Amino acid sequence: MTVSVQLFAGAREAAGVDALVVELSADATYRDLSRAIAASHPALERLVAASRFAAGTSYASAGDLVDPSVEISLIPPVSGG
Amino acid sequence: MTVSVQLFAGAREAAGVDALVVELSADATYRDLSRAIAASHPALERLVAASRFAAGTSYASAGDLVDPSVEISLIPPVSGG
Amino acid sequence: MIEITDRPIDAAKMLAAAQQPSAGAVVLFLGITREFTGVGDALRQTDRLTYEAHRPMAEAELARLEAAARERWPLVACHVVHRLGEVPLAEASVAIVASSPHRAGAFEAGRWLIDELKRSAPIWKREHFADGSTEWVHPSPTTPPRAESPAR
Amino acid sequence: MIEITDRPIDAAKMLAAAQQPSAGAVVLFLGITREFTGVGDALRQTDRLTYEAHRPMAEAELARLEAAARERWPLVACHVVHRLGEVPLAEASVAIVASSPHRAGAFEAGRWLIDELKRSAPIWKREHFADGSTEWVHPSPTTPPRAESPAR
Repeated sequence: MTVSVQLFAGAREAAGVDALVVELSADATYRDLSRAIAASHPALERLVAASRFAAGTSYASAGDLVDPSVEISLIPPVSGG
Repeated sequence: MTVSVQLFAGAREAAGVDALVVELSADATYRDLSRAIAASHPALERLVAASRFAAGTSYASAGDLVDPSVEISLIPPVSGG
Repeated sequence: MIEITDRPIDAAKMLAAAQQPSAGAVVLFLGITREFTGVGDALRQTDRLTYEAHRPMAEAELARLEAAARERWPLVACHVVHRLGEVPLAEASVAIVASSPHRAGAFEAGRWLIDELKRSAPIWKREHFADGSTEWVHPSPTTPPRAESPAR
Repeated sequence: MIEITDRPIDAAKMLAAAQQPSAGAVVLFLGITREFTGVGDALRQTDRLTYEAHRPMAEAELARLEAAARERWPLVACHVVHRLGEVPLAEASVAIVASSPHRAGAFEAGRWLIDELKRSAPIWKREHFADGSTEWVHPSPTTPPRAESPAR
């Protein structure tokens, strides 16, 4: 499947784009997605390893299956407040 | 010695006066003052037992000698805030 | 800075004064007049509170608390104000603002200052209940130190 | 109530709204832009901060935090606001107000809300230093959960 991943903050800056398009197997988890991004975008490798993913408006767990029907976002370590 | 004791809040209300005049021996402590007030003003007996004294603008300890040259106040349990 | 005042407390002004660029966190506490105290059959409705103080001693005591808080936490602003006289429902009888580089200091100092003020400042509250009765509040010495007084 | 806004936060208005007669205590927290971070040779001067969020997710996350705080403490008012975009020195990027019958609830809820917001809300800060350089702040995962981020 093809998934689009929204980027924010330092991840967007490092990648130079607002979103990534990643090709994954149908049973891929967010852990697989993380590895795929690190492999295809070396500039994001360190930040992706420290990041979480969101599916829609909730955090996803690393072991969850990636659902391409919801908006997927890469959430690098947060610094609000 | 003769000391004047300022009253506040429920103590003033119970006594019906703004200040008490108490006769004490020259080496009296605040503990003695407390007992003298309880004996001479039964309406204050319970509240005085729960109160502290102030000498000027600081709390006095029960064992301190009463100094008639500073203003003495009876400080019933406080409820500011 | 400390203040005992007979007028309404301007909390917005205190807050603005505490927002200094050397601070990263501001905590403001207000103690306000609560309408209902107690529960069940003991529920009582308050119409207003009045406060009285041993004024020079209360000023000295609040200044001591400010100095102690500034020793303990790296505070930028520290302002403690207590109002005397009549305090209507929902209005503030006390306001404390503390600002510090990090939030822990501002929170801890604010909490410590109100706890200590309630323990030591020679200030007394009189309840004016909706039924017309009044009552000076003198918490029993058996009350645990951290327990809340009836109207806070 | 929660809000993500692009405009300055009106803390005085939030404070006034939290002063309800069923409350006895109000705690307001402001996180403001601090001018200097670090110490010694690592001291850096900030000119301003800018904030960015995953906006719908940040709104959802703040709403979850408000609901969780209301379950845990008997809050009267609970209002969490985060500002996005440019936040000049000494202005608030975040404001949290909690009011409750007793002060313990208001203090604890206020502290818990800012701690959790900093842990989970998808919001990012970008430092704009006085020397013209900029830097997105992504705290290292080795940072202990309660440690302070560089600019707070």
